[in-house]
Amino acid sequence: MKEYSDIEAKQSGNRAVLVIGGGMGGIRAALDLAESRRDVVLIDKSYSIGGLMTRLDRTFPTNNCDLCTISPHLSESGRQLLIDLKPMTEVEKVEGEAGDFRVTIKTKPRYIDVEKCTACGECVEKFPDWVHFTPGLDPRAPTCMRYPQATPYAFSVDAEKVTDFKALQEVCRAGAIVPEDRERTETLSFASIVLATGAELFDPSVLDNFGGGKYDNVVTGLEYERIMSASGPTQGWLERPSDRKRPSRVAWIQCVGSRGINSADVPYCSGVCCMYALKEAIVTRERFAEDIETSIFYMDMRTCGKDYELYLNSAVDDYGVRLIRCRPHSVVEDPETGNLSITYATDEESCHKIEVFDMVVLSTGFRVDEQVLELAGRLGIDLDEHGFAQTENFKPVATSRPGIYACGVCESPKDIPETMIQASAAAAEAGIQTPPAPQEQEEEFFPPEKDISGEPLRVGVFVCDCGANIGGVIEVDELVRNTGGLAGVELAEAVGYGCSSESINRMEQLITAKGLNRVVIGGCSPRTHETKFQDMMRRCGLNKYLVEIVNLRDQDTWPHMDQPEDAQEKAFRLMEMGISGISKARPLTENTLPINQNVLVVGGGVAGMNSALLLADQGFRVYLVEREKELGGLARNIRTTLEGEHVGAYISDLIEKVNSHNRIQVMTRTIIVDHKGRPGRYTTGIQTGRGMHYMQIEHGVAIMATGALANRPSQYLLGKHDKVMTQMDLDVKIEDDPQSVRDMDQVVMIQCVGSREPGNPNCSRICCQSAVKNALRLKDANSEMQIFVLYRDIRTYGLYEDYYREARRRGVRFIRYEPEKRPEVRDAGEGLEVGVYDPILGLPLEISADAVILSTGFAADDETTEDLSMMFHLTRSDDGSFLEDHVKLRPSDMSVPGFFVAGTAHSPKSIRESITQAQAAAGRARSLLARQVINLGAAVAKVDGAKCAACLICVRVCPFNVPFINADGYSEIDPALCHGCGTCAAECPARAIQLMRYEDDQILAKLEGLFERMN
Amino acid sequence: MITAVRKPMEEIIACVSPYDRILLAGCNECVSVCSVGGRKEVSLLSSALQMHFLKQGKTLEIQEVTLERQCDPEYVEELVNSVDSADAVLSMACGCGVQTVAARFREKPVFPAVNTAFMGASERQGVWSERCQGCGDCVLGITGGICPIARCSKRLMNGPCGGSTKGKCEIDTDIDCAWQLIWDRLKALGLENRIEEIMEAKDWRTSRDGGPRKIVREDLAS
Amino acid sequence: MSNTFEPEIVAFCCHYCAYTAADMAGSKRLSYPPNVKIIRVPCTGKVDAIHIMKAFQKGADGVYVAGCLEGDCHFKNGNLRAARRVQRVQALLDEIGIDSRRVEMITMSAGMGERFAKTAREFTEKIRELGPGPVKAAERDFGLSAAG
Amino acid sequence: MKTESRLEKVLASGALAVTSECGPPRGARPEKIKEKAELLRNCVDAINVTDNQTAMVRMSSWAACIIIKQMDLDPVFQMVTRDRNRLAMQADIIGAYSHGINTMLCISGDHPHFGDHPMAANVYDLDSVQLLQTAVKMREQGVFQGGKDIDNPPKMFVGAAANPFADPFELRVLRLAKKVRAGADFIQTQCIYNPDKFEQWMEGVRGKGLHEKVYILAGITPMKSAGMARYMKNRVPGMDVPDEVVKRMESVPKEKQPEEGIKIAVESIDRLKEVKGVSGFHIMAIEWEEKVSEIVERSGLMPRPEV
Repeated sequence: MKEYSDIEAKQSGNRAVLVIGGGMGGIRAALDLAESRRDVVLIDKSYSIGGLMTRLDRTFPTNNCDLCTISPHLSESGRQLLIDLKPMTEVEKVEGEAGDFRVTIKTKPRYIDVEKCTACGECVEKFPDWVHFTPGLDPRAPTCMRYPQATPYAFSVDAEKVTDFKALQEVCRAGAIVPEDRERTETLSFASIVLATGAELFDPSVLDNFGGGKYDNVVTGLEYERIMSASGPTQGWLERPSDRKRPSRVAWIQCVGSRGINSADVPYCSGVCCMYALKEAIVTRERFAEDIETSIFYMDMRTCGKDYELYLNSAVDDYGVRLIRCRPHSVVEDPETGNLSITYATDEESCHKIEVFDMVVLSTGFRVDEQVLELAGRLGIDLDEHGFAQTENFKPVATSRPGIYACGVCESPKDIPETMIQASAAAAEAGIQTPPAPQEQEEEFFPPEKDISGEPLRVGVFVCDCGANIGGVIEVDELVRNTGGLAGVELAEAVGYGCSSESINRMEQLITAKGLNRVVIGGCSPRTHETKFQDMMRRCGLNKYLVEIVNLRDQDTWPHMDQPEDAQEKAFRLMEMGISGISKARPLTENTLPINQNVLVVGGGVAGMNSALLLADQGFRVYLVEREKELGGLARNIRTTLEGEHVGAYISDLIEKVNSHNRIQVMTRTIIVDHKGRPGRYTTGIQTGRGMHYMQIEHGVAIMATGALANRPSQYLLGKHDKVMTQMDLDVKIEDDPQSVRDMDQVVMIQCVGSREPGNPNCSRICCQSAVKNALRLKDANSEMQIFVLYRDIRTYGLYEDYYREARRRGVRFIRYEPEKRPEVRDAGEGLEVGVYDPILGLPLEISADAVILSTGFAADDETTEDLSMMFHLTRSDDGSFLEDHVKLRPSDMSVPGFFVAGTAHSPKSIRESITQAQAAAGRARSLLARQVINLGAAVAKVDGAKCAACLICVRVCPFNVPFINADGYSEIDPALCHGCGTCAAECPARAIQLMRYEDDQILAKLEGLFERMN
Repeated sequence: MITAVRKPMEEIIACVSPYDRILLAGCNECVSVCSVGGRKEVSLLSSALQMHFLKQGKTLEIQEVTLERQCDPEYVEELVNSVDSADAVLSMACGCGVQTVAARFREKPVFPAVNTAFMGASERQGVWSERCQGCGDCVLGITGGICPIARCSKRLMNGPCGGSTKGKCEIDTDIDCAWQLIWDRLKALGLENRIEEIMEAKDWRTSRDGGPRKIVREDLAS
Repeated sequence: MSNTFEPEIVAFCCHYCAYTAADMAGSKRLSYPPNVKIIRVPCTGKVDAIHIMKAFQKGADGVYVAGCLEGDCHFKNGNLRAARRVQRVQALLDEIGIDSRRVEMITMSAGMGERFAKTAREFTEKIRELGPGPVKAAERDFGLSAAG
Repeated sequence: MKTESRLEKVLASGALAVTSECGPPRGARPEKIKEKAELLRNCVDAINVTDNQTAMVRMSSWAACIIIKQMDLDPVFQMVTRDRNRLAMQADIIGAYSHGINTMLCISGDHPHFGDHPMAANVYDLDSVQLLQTAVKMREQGVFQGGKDIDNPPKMFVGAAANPFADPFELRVLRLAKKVRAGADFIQTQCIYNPDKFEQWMEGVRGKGLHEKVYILAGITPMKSAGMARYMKNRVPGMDVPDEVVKRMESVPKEKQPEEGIKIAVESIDRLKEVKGVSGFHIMAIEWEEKVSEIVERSGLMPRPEV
């Protein structure tokens, strides 16, 4: 593409990007960069990557088990050839500048050869103190792996403790112990650096009042996760540490170590604790026992993420989680019973109350890791007063040093989706300085495929125990024995954690050694791990469709865990099914199509423009369509951010850049009228300009950045009294008419107007910050001004908490109200009268106000998203915003391949957050475009012309109008267009159509296998 | 195309019950197209019969064969080998096919598994309707391409009877009044006056009334 | 065969909804009878009437087809076609004297783990009441085994 | 005069003709047909005898005609093309004529679907128009439809039916024209409850001058009850019963409804008398023959002219 030329100028030949930190953020960033064909070096100071999330049990709001959702990503990062993974490695120093950094990294000795170590555990068996041990609660020696699917899969030795290396070497049959292993230092050059070092969790033992680290049954949120986790110390059985009994009353205490309540606390809000406490409470009741009492002691419920408010409501309404708004004073243990009594006082009655619980969970938040502070010094980047990487609102992932980007919790406290978005954004930015690597063919990754036609059937059967998940319920060995005897089975083996690198290597060896030509894996769901095992096949030179995953875990040992015998029987039957099914499988070739390299961006607001610029800067042609007559969107009505940056200037500069960009075609006054095509090759019809001229845009990806509406509910006299206005109105007034503002003596702000209520149940996220922002600006204008903020929960999440504290310090009065007792705003001629009930004073207040400011927040642009989702077949959330593909791991991707979402079209966001997601969406789009071709899979319908009666039934029933009767007079199905639903195959009266991978004989073979012994 | 519908299982079961080994013959022509006698239906019927008899305590052997066309002796010849190992033939072809098979294998009982219905056209997926009665003297040229013989319940040749209501036939509101269709079509063609010409009493000799019909093409026949 | 009758049930589940719902049921540890064995298909639109018939012929006592909720089919209308096919099989079964309640069409969304477990329980119970299917009945009554 | 038909004479005299009908019994009960016919003596000029009406098996039309003829009354021999092929029909025409039956009506007849032998083959070797042609041809040219000479050809006064209300309406006049062209001498229409639509049809008829080529007898059927009105409206194809008529029947108590039905019949006769081109009335009092004389009386059509 010649358009590259002018970019390459500012790009050094250096392609590599350094990613520091192997947590979710780091992995996401590394994957994005690798997918967009940038070389990546991923380092982590720990001995295996995965970070915090791998220690969680399930994640809100989907309550999925994360090991299952994340491990494919981890193994993916292992697979990506462009990623060089370096555990136990840290940065020494960084020289040079953006585009040409020279980074010295130091890798600690592991004393174990990762390639050789089979994690048999013998070493720890013998010398527990010498070998690394999992921190926290996990008593499962032997393993130093934080979680079962650890990457890489190996131990590490604590050399200081080792007194006799010989002895250690003797126990290791694999000969993996390397006493002479030494620390290695190397200097590599990088174009850019992504910092994703995350943070530590607060250790509550420094607090004396809650008994953290003192009482057995007081645990941190993370420890509680481990207790519930299937891979945890109790294999997912909920028991309290003191007596291994199932607790019947569990309490959570929020903000432990955060929001500056205690001396040892950090001032900021950790942003995740409210949701994880709710999740833990819900899962406790959902999975363990309805009758376990769950109570949460909190100050403000900060459920301000996408659909989080619904999650809060269902916790209370559906799961009966009890919420107590207060600051608990102390936790005291009864030494006899190990029970714990919590002393607390609520706003309503000031007298102290005492309640007894079996178990107390301390919701501890994030702490900046001391080592990261040093690292920041070595990187030469500024940190804020809390020790988080300093960034700007309009450059949300750029640190103070050009070419170094930050994402995840090391930038500020945030949850997984936020981290994933920021990671993709950082990757997107970091990738700009580096041209993509030349396109390798997948064949280069894998050996050529063997021709197995004519070979006798040699099926290999491998059964995972998935830790306790399978092995804890059924006798894996017995299953292996029984399946070993089945027809066509060459060998059967138990492989522990089948998805672990070690087991995979073992299987690969066996496949090659025994010349297996079909493989059946008894493990977890093919939905999560199929790709992984298909890659395994390909590495063995076998077609990826010659492996069958039998879903022993999700569909046998999990649901039937309490009927082990039946589960055993069923497992065998399922294996028989899989074996006879795969026996009929044929090697299949996949269809690929080149991806159109153009980009369609829908919506010309902050998000849309940022995505457009980022992609255009990298040589892609971008079509930016905007419904309005000018660019800018909602942000045009915003003057400043909470931190005080000037939004107006930013927007006009952005618009200028976009309009003058030679690769962006801006089309205002434009609507989308039709859409067709397949992933990678879309054609979208638009009508543009005054004349509504029709034209068609060919594009490979699309970014939905259609924004949201500024909510203006007709409540509290809004629109009826000129002294009642929204925060947005006020923001403008302060800027444009300062005098009138200065003259105000008393101002009342009302929060959650039109949000968190029926019709718009979600939290608008930004209102609390805007209220605080404007309150402070009013104080600047007139320090004497009396400001009352009537709120339900103050949700100044993360670092915004500072401004909340500041506002309180400067005398802004925050008065809470319950939705049942809403404030009243009455017309008092010139001014207004506001009535509200103060729960602390316990009496109604009357406030006369010169102005009433309503925090009205956002409303989803239901009409627009509905039209577009119809046209593009996209999914939406109930509130009418666009729905992402995976709320945790793919927050900017949409369900239709090649479609991405950014900004408030996804959920309420600050400008900063919109920009971040815009960059993320652009980055994800770039990754997809970098693939050049899109894989359409192999499960397509094929017609046997000899059998076809040309009856047209397939032509008529195909939901996508693909089949046609060709010149030779029989039906033909273009594999590039076939979606692979198989409807035609099922309807064909001549049985002339087969859906590859699901051929009739394969399905019948499965049935035969299933009923083997009956026939 | 020739359309057909499967006979009630009861009837089919009655036919085959005396036998232990059945040759089930489908046809890949018309009956496949109208989803009644192709490979798919053959396997379905086979499976259904076997299960039925299994319930009766009898294992019924069924060979499934689907011929390209059962109304051509050459194709029927393909049954030669399989037919010996069967006590009877169950054909899912139209009457023509069944008879061709019966004619070829005189010593074997042959049963129809479908009722041959009519010469029809498919209106849409799964819907077929009668279009032609093979009267042997086509009047479509006069009646604007709609046949009153096949499509008027009374085969009226000179316009609609008094029962035509809102374009539908008096015997069933699902049936279009052929004469309404003809009238609309003639109007569209600007040939209204056609309707006034009396169509004389029809000579039915060319149709079935003239006795079984036969076509002999001297130029082709051997 | 043991005198206590344990039904054999085949469930054809579409990849996008029912199969995922089954996984969901598993991950939530929702228990349902192990009698249900799942065969994964891309879409219930792929489930051929003959597959259902063969399942019975091979020894199933009950079969159900589980797809996406109406209007949610990943392939537009595969689930609706499947539903009609199931009806046809039901009619055919009735004709040959096999209780048509032995086959059923069920719909659910990917998130409905509870529904998957519930329907699995209910269906199994129903079949348990209906007793052995054609093959097992023949085995019991005549010592015959299935053909085809 | 083309024929000996009394009906033809009355019509030729310019007087408004009146015909009625009676359905033969469903069994060998000659007395039944006699009773019915007797009720019509002196109040009508001719009595239609239906032919397996509504596709139900009854005493054959021509046999019943003979009985009526023997009572010295004038039957109109109805013949449907549904049940017989052209041989049988021509044979019956000759047979009937040999018994002095000189007036006939050619119709296609209801489809067997409606009757008690839905499984019967429906012949329709000829349609009504072609039967008309055949009967006229036998009279005028003295030959059979097949072309061979007839030894003393039957001279039938040949009528046909017309339904002004069936669809497509625009075809209804053309259809009449066709029957006229085929040689119809008189027309008996479907019973009329919607005079406006009938007059609209008559306009078309006059427009083509058909009223001068053929005698048109307007069909009248008195309704016994609101139930019958509803039935006719909803169930009988090609029947046009406006809502107000049904309402009117419903508006009166059950026991008064028969009287109301008669009133309506009389009123419509009075109105249709004034319509140019109407040459008489065909009163079809289904299983209610006893009321015909009253209707004729009250419509001032008595006494019937002597011809």
